[in-house]
Amino acid sequence: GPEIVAGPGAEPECFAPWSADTTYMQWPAKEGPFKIAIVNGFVGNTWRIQMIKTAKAYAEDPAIKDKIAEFKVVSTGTDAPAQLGAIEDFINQGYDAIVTIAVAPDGFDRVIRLADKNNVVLVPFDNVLDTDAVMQVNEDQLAMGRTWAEFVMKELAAAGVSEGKILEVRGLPGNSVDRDRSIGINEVIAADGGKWEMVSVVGNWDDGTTQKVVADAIAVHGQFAAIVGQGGSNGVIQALKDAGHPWVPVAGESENGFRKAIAQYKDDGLKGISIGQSPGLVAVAMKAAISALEGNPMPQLISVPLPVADYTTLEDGKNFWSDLPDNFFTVNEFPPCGVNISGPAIMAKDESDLN
Amino acid sequence: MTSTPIVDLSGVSKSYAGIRALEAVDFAAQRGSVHAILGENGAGKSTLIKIIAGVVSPDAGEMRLAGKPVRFANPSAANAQGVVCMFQELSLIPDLSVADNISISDPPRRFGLIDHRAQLVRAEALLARVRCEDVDPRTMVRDLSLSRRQMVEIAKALGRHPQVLILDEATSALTARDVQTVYDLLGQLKGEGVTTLFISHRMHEVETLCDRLSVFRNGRHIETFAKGERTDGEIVRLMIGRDVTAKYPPKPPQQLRPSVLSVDGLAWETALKGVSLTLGKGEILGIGGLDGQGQKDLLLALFGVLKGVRGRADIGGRGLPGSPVEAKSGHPRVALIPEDRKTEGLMLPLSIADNLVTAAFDRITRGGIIDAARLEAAVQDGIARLQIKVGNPKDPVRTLSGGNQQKVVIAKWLMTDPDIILMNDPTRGIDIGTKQEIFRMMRDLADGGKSILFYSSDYAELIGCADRVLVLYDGQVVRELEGPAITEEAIIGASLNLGTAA
Amino acid sequence: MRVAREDKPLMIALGFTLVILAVGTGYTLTTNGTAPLLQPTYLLQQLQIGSFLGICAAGLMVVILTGHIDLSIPATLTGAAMIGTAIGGPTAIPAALAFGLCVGLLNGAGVAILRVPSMIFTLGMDTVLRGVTVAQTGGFAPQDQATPLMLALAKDRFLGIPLALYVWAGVSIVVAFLLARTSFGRAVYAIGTRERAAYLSGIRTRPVIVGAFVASSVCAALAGALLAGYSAKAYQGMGNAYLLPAIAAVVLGGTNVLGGSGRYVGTLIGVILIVLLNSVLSIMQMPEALRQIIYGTVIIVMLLIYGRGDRETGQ
Amino acid sequence: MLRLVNQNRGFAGAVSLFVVLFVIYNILHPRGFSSAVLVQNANESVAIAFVAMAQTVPVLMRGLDLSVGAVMTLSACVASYLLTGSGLDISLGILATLAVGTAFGLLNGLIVVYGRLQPIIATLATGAVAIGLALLLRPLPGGDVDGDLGWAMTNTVWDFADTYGLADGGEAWWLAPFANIPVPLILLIGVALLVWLPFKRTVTGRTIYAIGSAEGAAYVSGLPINRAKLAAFTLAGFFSACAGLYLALQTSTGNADTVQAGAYTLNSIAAVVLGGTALAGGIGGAIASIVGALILRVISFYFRILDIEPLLQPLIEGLVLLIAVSIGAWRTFSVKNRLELFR
Ligand SMILES: Nc1ncnc2c1ncn2[C@@H]1O[C@H](COP(=O)(O)OP(=O)(O)OP(=O)(O)O)[C@@H](O)[C@H]1O
Ligand SMILES: Nc1ncnc2c1ncn2[C@@H]1O[C@H](COP(=O)(O)OP(=O)(O)OP(=O)(O)O)[C@@H](O)[C@H]1O
Ligand SMILES: O[C@@H]1[C@@H](O)[C@H](O)OC[C@H]1O
Ligand SMILES: [Mg+2]
Ligand SMILES: [Mg+2]
Repeated sequence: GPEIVAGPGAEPECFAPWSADTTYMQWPAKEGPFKIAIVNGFVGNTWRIQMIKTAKAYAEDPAIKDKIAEFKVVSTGTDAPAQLGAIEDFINQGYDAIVTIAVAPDGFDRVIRLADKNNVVLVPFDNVLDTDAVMQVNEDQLAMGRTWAEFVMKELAAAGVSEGKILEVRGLPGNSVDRDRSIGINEVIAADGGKWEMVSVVGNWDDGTTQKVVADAIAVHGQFAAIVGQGGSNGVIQALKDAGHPWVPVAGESENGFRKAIAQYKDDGLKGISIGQSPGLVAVAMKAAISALEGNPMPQLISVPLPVADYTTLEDGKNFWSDLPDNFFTVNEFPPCGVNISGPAIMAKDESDLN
Repeated sequence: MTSTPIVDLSGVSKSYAGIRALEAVDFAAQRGSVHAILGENGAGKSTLIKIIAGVVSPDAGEMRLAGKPVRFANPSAANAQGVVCMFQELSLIPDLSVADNISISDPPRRFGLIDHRAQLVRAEALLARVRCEDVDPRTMVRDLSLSRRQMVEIAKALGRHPQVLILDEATSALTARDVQTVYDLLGQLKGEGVTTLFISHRMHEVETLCDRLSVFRNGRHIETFAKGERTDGEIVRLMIGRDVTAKYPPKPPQQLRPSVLSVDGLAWETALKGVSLTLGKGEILGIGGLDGQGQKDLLLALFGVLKGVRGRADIGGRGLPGSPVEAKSGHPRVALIPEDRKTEGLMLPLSIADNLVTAAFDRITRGGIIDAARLEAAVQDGIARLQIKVGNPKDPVRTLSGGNQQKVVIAKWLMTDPDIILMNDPTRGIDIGTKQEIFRMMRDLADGGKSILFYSSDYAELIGCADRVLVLYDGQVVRELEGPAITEEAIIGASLNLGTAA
Repeated sequence: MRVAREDKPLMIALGFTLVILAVGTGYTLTTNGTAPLLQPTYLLQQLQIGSFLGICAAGLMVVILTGHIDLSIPATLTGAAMIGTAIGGPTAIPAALAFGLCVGLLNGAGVAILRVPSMIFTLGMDTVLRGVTVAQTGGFAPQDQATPLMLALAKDRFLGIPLALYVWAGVSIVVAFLLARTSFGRAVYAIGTRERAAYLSGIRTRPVIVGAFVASSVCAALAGALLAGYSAKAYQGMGNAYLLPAIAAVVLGGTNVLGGSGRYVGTLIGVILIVLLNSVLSIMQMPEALRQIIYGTVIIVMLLIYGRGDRETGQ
Repeated sequence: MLRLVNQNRGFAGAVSLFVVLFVIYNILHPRGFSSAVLVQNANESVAIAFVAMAQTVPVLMRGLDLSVGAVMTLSACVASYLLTGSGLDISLGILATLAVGTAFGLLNGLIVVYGRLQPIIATLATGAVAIGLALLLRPLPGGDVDGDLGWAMTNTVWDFADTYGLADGGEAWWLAPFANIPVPLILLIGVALLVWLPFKRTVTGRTIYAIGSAEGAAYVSGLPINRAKLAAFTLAGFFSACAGLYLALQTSTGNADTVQAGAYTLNSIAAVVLGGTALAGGIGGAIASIVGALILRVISFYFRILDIEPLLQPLIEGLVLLIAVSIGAWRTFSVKNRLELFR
């Protein structure tokens, strides 16, 4: 297993420690090239598909290609035993690092112990674990939730609205990012002086599902003062449009369609904020795994900054593309890490091939 | 005959959803007797014994066993008191072995768990008692023929040490040899003081076996008397309320008939080993032989159910039909009255009307759409043609008595206006009166130019009804009998394949 | 006599529907002082949402009547929507339906010809189709926007009534007619009651079973096309919410899950009941946990009141 | 022997299929045929195997239990509260977990028997109730399952002894023959041997088969129909609880995962069929369903060994399942009497 060591770690501009208290870990250096596996859980949305494509493209990146001897991706669905089994199997197969999005924040004790026993580097990212025993890569989910809610409260206050129903669209139940974002959102709104009634629906981070549940919620509840949603933001917009719901402040992720809509309707009341989890996190996690295998000291919790954009900062061709389809996450690259695979490049190019 | 009756019912009534099955019945049976219960289909015989055996509970009345009032909540309560029943519909579990079935509810145990070895030993002993040493107790019941199953059922009943043994048409599929075994057994049991209640529509069995007879009609107990007190004619009149003069309609003189169906060297798996026969127009051709000699397979082959049948066939210039659909819509049209009406002939929960038309949708539809008027007419026609006793044609066919259910099966097929009718033991479980009607109808059909291939496990029927009889043995026709040559000796002799001498 | 017995589930389901409306209205009256549940516009809108379920249930009922089940409805619905939107243009809906037809034929062949139990064959089919949708979404970011016709069918109104309801009504009329007035329908009931006897009656059992599966898949595909219109796009997992409620609706409507009996009106009422139950639970903002508990309890209580399923005693 | 194979053809086929798949997997695996691989495989398979056993019992009497996955989830959520503290606490917690699942199964049985409902629809509804209860218990995943226990139960016998300092920390000579056997396998086989096989040899167990084969005949034969139905659902509840218990041990948490519950229920049916148990009832057994579950699992093992496009994996998994269940179809074509198709 890794040793707890003193910082600083390697490439701090890429592998930024979460906070000042973040510990550092170091694994015994190994000879490359390495065998690396990605164990994804859920496969049901665009984000995960973009993530898998980014991972495969990044594995071919000249900067790391030679360091990888074998690269495998499996998606196990949301079944915990299947995911744990896949991780353990890769450990048994002698893989050096396993990058994973966990289907639940707990329950990985056993595979962590096994990974340590076999000096395998296990790197959860995106939906990370509630533990400090492994190296993890993520954006700050709690902060994401808070920022969304603060933005919405600020816009509502600016519009002079101080009461009403706020719709929260949640992600896949049971996952850590869904939980943390929701905590952040509700904390801020509860602390606000306004008279808010929260209505919450489950959109599974997916446009279609989100569109359906938001439409149903509008049908049942009439009008909302604002909407705060996790992935699936295109669906929120579509549902508002379809229902003829007036434009209200909306917080969401970084889908191109969502950003397009904000840019288009900001003057009609769609005061939007777009903070996306980046599918490119997978590349950061892969890079971190390799760096750890090479024996570098690494922060236990690697922080990737929140890519915040709102109606005041959106710029066509820069952080969204009005001529490209809705259906990809705009934020994908992370230049400080040399992750330069952009959203349009990985997702939109096939589409243009098609048409 | 004055000792306390072993079974004594008084004032017992039962109705099913408005249908009176039994009405104020008083009935008693003496210890150590073999007591026949007679009556036409739907008379209430099965209902009576179901009450005695704890399967259904009566609406009114009471029952005494050896003088003590009893009321059985379920069959196991009855079993516990020595009342054991072999039902008209078998009570074996097809997916369990013979040994499992014989000891089904009270198996030998070791350490509290079922002892398979002891079960086997027990099964072997009981099978030996019913002279079925050929049945391996480890075979699954589903792999046995109907007649073997009935024997296993008897073995199972014996194993329960009955005081009162009830056989509800338990011998309907048995062949001569097994029937003899049953006779002997009942004799033995009688010696041991066991009472047997015996239901059968086969009068000769009743005559040989029983000491006393009780006749039921329309849910009422009509009369009980000792064997020999009444003539056959009188008994039949008691049962059906009228005289039955001749059981079988007269046969027409022997004649040359143009062939409508002929097969040559028909072979299939191990069951058929080269059957050749010709069926003439307007002919009733009987098929006899011991149970399981390929008769049923022959009928299925002619109806297009079997695959891989070899040999030549000529049915109106064509070969064997490839499926029942082809069979019924070909030219000539073929119909099959199947072996088991409950699972093959009818859809029990569906209405009588729905059942009547299932083989002849084209008669009730125009362009695939049902025409209400034609439907109504077809149903009325079917009911009238066979004089089926129904309340409302919309009632489930399940509510009819066995005989009337059988009539529904026949009526359903007559609705397709078939030219060739294959009948698989069509009178199994049918009362004398109805049988007579069926034979009458068969002859009328034949006279009207239809041809009938008729398998029966009852030799008397073949003798009384068929123009010609073929006896099958081991998948082959071993004997053809015609006219006066159709005698019981000839059929039995050929069935056992005792040489070719007449 | 018989009519009464068959009508009993219908009356009870209707009664429950009224109870649900009353409870929901009582709630909204006391909390908000409004009664949206009794407003035609609200009800129509709920029925519009219910039409997807209704169409799935109509097809599923035919399969259930034959004594089978179709567990591939979710993926068939999703797949059809994805194919339809990917192809786009005027052929989108025909393409979706053609996809349904193919799935139905495959299911039918597996069940009627290979004789794999439908429970497992359609489950396998569902897994395969799910795989197809994953591959499809990921392989080459396909077009997934609903076509104008899909949008119109799902959302527009004619004479104040959503078009989706006309579609549902059309499907209902076809299915009810098929079941009650055609030899296909008779054959469906016969097969569901006892396939062996149906076969020996010279009924073409295989084509009828295949037909039933086609009915189910085509209905699911149609629902998929409409739902894509309603959601403006096709997406993975969009059919997931339609299987169990469809089974429940069919059974609550008095159809025997094991086949052979049931009337189409029952299914219709069953769907309405489930849709209203769901919307009342949403209005009451019932948390998911309680929702599930209430949902399950209502089904059990209703079935207990039906008091069907007489004990089998053989004979 | 030949008779046994013939009478259990489905089962024999399933065992051969599993053996072939499993052996090839081990050959392809860099560390094939090692106890580490076996431990991993066993861990991944135990929960679904238990759920498959659970499903078998109602299926044998021709009823489906659509609540098995939900009861598993509910039990896991219960366990996530109770599997902590002193040895006594934990033992009581295990018993309580099993009791909850078993009681829920009994409730299913009571509803089916006394409410006279079709099992499939009754359990569809009670399954929703179970999930609801699980969500009440665990709105968010969490829990605090004893770590040592989790480790000990998900490893080899040696690790078990080592964790608890039994048998000289696992080094005792008499432990050596078993030292490398995965504990989960022992649990699974132990439950099958100690609960299922004896149960099958009781009249109640036999009655379950009889009901599936011919309920009417079972009734008139004086078999205890109601007791058997109650027992079947209760046993299903018990096996589901075993699955839930293991799931909690394995993940050290409880998670009211509706999707997972649904997937386990459906997969349990697939496992039952793959094992050769007839959905029409009367034929098959819980051991066979364990094999069915193992087949389901081993298929997905291959994705980690072979290089298969991740986005095609679900499709391939489905196709393999479909093909596996269709293999039995050769029998259909070799049937010479078409009536045999309709039993
Ligand atoms: N389960 C039932 N539901 C409704 N009616 C029934 C039921 N069982 C029997 N009956 C009716 O009760 C009457 C008596 O039937 P029962 O079976 O006792 O006649 P049976 O004398 O045994 O006739 P068979 O010789 O045909 O066997 C018949 O009219 C029959 O239709
Ligand atoms: N010694 C035996 N002799 C005859 N038949 C046996 C014997 N042992 C078992 N059988 C029959 O074989 C069938 C099933 O066998 P058994 O009880 O051994 O269960 P199994 O099939 O091995 O286990 P499971 O069903 O749990 O997979 C039963 O019908 C039983 O009667
Ligand atoms: O982090 C989330 C990711 O796990 C999911 O797949 O898509 C949406 C993201 O917000
Ligand atoms: Mg009778
Ligand atoms: Mg077995």
